[in-house]
Amino acid sequence: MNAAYNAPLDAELFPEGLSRCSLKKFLIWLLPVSLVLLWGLYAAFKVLSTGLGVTGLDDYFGFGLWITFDLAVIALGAGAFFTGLLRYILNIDPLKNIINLAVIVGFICYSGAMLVLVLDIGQPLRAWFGYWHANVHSMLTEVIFCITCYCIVLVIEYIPLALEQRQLNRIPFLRILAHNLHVFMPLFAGIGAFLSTFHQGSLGGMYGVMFGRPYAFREGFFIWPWTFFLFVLSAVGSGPVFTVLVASLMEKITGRKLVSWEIKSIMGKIAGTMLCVYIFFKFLDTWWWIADSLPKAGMSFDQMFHGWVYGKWLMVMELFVCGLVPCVLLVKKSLRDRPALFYLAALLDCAGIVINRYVMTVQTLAMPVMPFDQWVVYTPNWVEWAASLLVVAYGAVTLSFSYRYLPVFPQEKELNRE
Amino acid sequence: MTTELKKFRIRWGMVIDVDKCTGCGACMVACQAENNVPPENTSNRRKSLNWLLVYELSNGKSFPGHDLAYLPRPCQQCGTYPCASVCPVIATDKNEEGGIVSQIYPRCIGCRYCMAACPYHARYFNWRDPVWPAGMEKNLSPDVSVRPRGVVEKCSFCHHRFMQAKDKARVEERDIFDLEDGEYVTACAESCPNGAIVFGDLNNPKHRAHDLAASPQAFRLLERLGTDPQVYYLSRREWVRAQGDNRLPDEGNRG
Amino acid sequence: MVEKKQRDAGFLTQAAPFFLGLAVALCLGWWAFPTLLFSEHPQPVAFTHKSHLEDAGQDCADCHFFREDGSFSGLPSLEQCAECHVSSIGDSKAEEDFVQNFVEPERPIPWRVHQKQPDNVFFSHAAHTAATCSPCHMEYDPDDGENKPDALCSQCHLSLEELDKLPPYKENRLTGYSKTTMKMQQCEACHANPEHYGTTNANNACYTCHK
Amino acid sequence: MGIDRRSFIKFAAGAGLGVTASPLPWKMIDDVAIWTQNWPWIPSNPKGESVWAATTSKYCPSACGLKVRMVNGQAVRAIGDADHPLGGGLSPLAAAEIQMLNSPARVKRPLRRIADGRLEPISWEEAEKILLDKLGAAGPQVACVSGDETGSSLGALSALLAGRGSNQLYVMPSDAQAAGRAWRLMGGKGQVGYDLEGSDFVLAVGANVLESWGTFIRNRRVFSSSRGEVPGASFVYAGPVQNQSAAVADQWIPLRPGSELVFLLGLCAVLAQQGRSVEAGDFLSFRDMLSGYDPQQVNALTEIPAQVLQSTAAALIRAERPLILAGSECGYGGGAATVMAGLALNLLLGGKTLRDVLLSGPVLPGEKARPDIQAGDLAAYMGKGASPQALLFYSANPAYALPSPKTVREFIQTTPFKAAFTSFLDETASLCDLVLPITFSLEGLDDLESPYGCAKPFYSVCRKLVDGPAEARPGLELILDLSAKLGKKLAPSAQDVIKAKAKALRANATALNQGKVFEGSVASLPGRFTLLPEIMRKAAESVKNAAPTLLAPLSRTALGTAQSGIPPFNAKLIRAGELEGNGMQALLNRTTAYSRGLQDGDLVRISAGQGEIVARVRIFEGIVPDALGLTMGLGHTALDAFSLGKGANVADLFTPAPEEGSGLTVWNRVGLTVVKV
Repeated sequence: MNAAYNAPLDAELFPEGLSRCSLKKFLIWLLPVSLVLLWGLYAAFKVLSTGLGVTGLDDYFGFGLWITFDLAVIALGAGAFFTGLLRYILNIDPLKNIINLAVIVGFICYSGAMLVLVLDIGQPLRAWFGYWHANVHSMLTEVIFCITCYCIVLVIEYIPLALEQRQLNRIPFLRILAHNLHVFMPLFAGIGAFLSTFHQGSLGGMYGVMFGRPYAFREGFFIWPWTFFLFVLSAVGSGPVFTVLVASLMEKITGRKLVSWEIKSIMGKIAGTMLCVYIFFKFLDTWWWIADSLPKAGMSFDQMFHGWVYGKWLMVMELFVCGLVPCVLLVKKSLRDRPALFYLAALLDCAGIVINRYVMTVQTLAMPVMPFDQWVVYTPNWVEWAASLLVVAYGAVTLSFSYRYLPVFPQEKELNRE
Repeated sequence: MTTELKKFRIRWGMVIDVDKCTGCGACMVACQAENNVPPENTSNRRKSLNWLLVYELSNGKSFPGHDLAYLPRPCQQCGTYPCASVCPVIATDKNEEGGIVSQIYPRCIGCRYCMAACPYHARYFNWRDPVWPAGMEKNLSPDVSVRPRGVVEKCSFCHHRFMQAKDKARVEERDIFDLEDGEYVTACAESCPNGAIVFGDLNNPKHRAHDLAASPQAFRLLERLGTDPQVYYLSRREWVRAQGDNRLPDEGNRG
Repeated sequence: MVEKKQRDAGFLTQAAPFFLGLAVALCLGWWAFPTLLFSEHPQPVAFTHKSHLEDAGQDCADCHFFREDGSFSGLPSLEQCAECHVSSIGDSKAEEDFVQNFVEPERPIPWRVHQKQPDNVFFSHAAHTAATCSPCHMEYDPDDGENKPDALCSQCHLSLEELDKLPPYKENRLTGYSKTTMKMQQCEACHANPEHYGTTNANNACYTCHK
Repeated sequence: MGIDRRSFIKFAAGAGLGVTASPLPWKMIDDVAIWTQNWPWIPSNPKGESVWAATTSKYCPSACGLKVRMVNGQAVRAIGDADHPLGGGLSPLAAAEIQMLNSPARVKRPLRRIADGRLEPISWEEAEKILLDKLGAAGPQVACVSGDETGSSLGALSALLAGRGSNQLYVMPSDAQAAGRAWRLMGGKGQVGYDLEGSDFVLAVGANVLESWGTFIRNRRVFSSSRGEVPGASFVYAGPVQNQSAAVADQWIPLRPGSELVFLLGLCAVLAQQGRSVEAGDFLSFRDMLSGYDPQQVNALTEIPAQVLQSTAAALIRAERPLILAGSECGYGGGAATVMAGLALNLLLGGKTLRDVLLSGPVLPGEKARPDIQAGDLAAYMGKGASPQALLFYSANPAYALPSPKTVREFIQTTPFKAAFTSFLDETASLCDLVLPITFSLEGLDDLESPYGCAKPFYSVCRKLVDGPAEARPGLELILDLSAKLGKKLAPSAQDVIKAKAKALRANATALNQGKVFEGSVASLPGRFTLLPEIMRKAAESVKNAAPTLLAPLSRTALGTAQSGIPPFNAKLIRAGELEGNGMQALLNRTTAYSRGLQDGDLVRISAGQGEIVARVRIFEGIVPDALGLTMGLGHTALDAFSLGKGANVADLFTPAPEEGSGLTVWNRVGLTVVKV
């Protein structure tokens, strides 16, 4: 391809046969994102240099926005492992058209979550104790192991895609490496699926085992409380549509078609099906919680809610509006095929999972367990928001570069024939 | 997943008589001084370290039927601990003879999972580096290490005093697991002029705490969650005992 | 043959930078780094155990003894030293310096303790006595004439009693730890040994050693 | 040979492998983690032998016994002393006493006010010169206020003033002062003492007996022993707020603020009606006076149910050795009449638990006895507004603690020369021209004799245990030195004063200097008393015209003394019911609040006399109707960050008025105007 006069300066780096916006436009887009990034880095610096006293966290809310954010992005990043599982292990071929994006989103979510965790723990320089002095009885140990391992798996999955960059791909060694990694991808997808299932589960298990916290505590199977399974199911019930939402957002921003409707619809169907399974068990779980677990702790259902901030509306939203409704919209083909309803369902689905992670984190801690204690309200401060937005901005940057320079969407050329 | 109950020959425990506590706070100050908990000038009560915290309880009635009580809350040193089982790095454990839940500051990574798991709010995080007003660090106690920012801490039943009492017994060639009543007491118990806090081995019939814990007026906080605390409370007031645990309206008072 | 040799030579030349890097890094990591990590400090007083034990006929326990409260007097206080050294009793320069720099201005001696443990460690000397260890470890028996009386102490401490000159104290520049002090792993050599549980009261619980 | 990219990469690869295969990264990872547990900016524990010394707290108003632990010459911990007659545990102040040695509010060197109004450090020589010059010039026109009632410094100050030809020595007002006046008027010789240990029924009227009244640590030890397996004495508290004493008392009798006197007279009336009498010349007129206080009349005056009065009286009669303690919640300003009525009630019940505690008396030339000094009325003196030429403050903070501090501040400011001998830079010191640092508890030789409330003569020498700030001087020593320099030698040294005291009390000075305390024997009560019913009657008259909303101050020992402010360690003891954020909380019960159109959380402006406080309404059901509870000890405008900017000073609302009959200035019935902001 000969360089056209009007081609952007960095056109040589673009994926083969695809056009991209001008470098100037690209940089203008990166500017606000970088500002958010810098703001987040400043917050991170504050936290690391002076301690967590600068955050809105306190002794009642040892977990707050950050943990909610972590759990949410990890759930939504589940699109990576689940799509990988379906694509490489179960050989659902059409998913190859979105698997790259799923991997990148997964990578961003997991690396971002780890970044936030580094800020969230009080002694980041001791983080390796999680391996060296591991307590095998702790759900968090399982989380630490699986998240770090899975993050490495995601890096390995991301590498071959990065190596497909046009200039890099010219180097024989890298080309061969990329190819070989591709061959092994099913193996990594399998490892990834295993690791991911476990830590999605143990993130839920983290809450379910807290028998001192009636809001979160659940009985379960063997060493795993029911929340273990619910978290896995809810993650696979929302991750795929989150990937679709990201793809659609990218389409909106770039003005180009990236993934065919058919693929989106398949992803929606998968998520919808899993969401149905999840919601079924979630209702069962909630019923058992109300009928058995809470009375055993001497507490009533009404005691679990307080005022507006911790009102029952959250539960209605989570279970019905953001649970049952997207189930119906995604499973029923006629509804799913109407883009407006599809996107609505996808958004509700993701929102429901975020609400779930939020109440499991914050409401669990806000609820007074000692009868003479009181409900307390948690408000995250700017440091927590900035650090969370840091991850969002980091994700935007990673996606922007990946899209601009890597062949992320196999269908792109075909869908944008001029 | 639940934690198994660990059994020890000695069970250090506290029996706190709520009917004797005037809420003066001497125990809280003594605790801070003994355990090198830094003073804090913050109006945010949820961010200040209180290994021992005195709660004010009300019977909820209007004047003149109103009654109030003060309830000091140290770490409950649960037999079935919600906290230590969740620690990813074994920075907290319940292992030594005596059954005190340990907290090891150089091991703690500050994830705060234990704080989330503890229903008593007995665990505190060092949100900032500890600071004493200039010169006051000279008055630090020699017995308890000063914690840096970023780690969780909690009441240790003044465990260092157990170490010291054992050393004294060793030098005197006595059995370190059969200390006399009062040979090892916590700073709070020692400071209370009202004698509201009695500390001793709950398993040792020679210790006062042993008998007091068996009193019909004794109760523990949130017993039905199954935490099996080593801290007992006493009150002859029915409403105070009722506030020790959650009960559904149809369960009566001692559900 | 020649070709192969050339190829070998070519390989060696080509790989030379790699091995150079490897060698430099290994030297750095195994020699320079461990040396640079520690700073060296002399003791503030040129104390000799030998002359105190042999010439003055003192006993270890004259300075290193248990207090009534069960704590261990690891180092004598200045007052104890001053019981004899209120003014110079010998003619050594070291003693003269000591009297001048510490006894007269009543300045406590800033000893550098080789076995210094961090604040978060509670070491009970009372628990680690011959009474605890000797029943099984005969070599720690102080009554056994064939063994040196400090056999138990030297399990952890440097043997200084025969030295005329104190070895320098090495401190980790980063952590502030003494180079010769024990780390938890060494404590666990005994504490994590299940054979110790029934016979001694040693156990490996966190609160056995931490404060 | 140039280094191309390729060989550099190879070199780097080799180096990477080599470093990984060396201890460097692994040791670093480990050492960095170890570094985090030994961060150099985190203070380290002291190491060394523990030395213990027994003493008596000069900081805690209860004068409790302390065992002080010292390591390397630094005090590290104070614990209670069960062998001490006034000890057996710690108050929240005694527990923080060690830390107060290094309080940020300490005065560490002499300070002088300069032209622009700031205080600047000067040397002791300069300070002494200024002080001697000014005192010399003032002649007899010098007055002094002391905040230490129990130390020999009080007598020494009186002797110093006597040398100048002045008798204007005042103590800060206190319950002790009111009781002293009452006891003297009724015929007592020394100081009234209360045999709590020997009592089987303790009725505390107004006196927050388990928190702040008298020797409260000892009171609490007695309370503790009464709750043993064998039930001991009953404790009943009568007062406006369900305070610390009420929380554990066997019974709380709600009383409207200021109606303590009428309640006591009502009890006296029931007893007198049952034929009880007192060996007193004016008993008959007392009995006649009581006829105006039968249960119905008391009920009409104070809304105390007649049945409560009857049953309380019955309980007192049933008891073998009842004891009535009358005092004020805030510890001062309660007046003499209430104490007199309390004493009269005790006498009607046989007075078996009352004691006459004899004091050591003057040992220095020109020294006045403590009761004589206590007879002075500081609030009245400062209220009159005729300033002396020179004013000295010794460990006293009237600018914070006296009623209507504004008047007090004006009084101080109009005095040409004022100097403070103080350990803390408090509100009063901040107004002075010269601030002289004196040692705090444990830092210098001091003593403590028979605090108010104790049952037997008590004396303790508070030894110097640790070094204070280099330039702080022991107060007693300083007074002696000053007097000598002004031309009147009182005693060669503080130790001589203590020896003289010990001799006067027939105590063993050597033992005292080793930390042992002295307890004297009990003197018999006077054979005949005077009841002075007229004083009580007049004082009780004022109950009739009470304001619609009355102030109920709440005492909280943890919040420090007026001089020290809130100890740093105690800042976190402040409860939500006392301060929310830094805003003052006003306790009202629901009925009271609703009848005034107020709701929980409303911001209100509370005013009385010249004073005004803004606070937030907090519904609290443990307070009588028509009363508003405010916590004392807050609202400092000096000292350190732990005291500054927190809430408001309740003393701002105190409106002093002379008590009818006794003439003592009181502020026990403060009417409030409450307006929603």
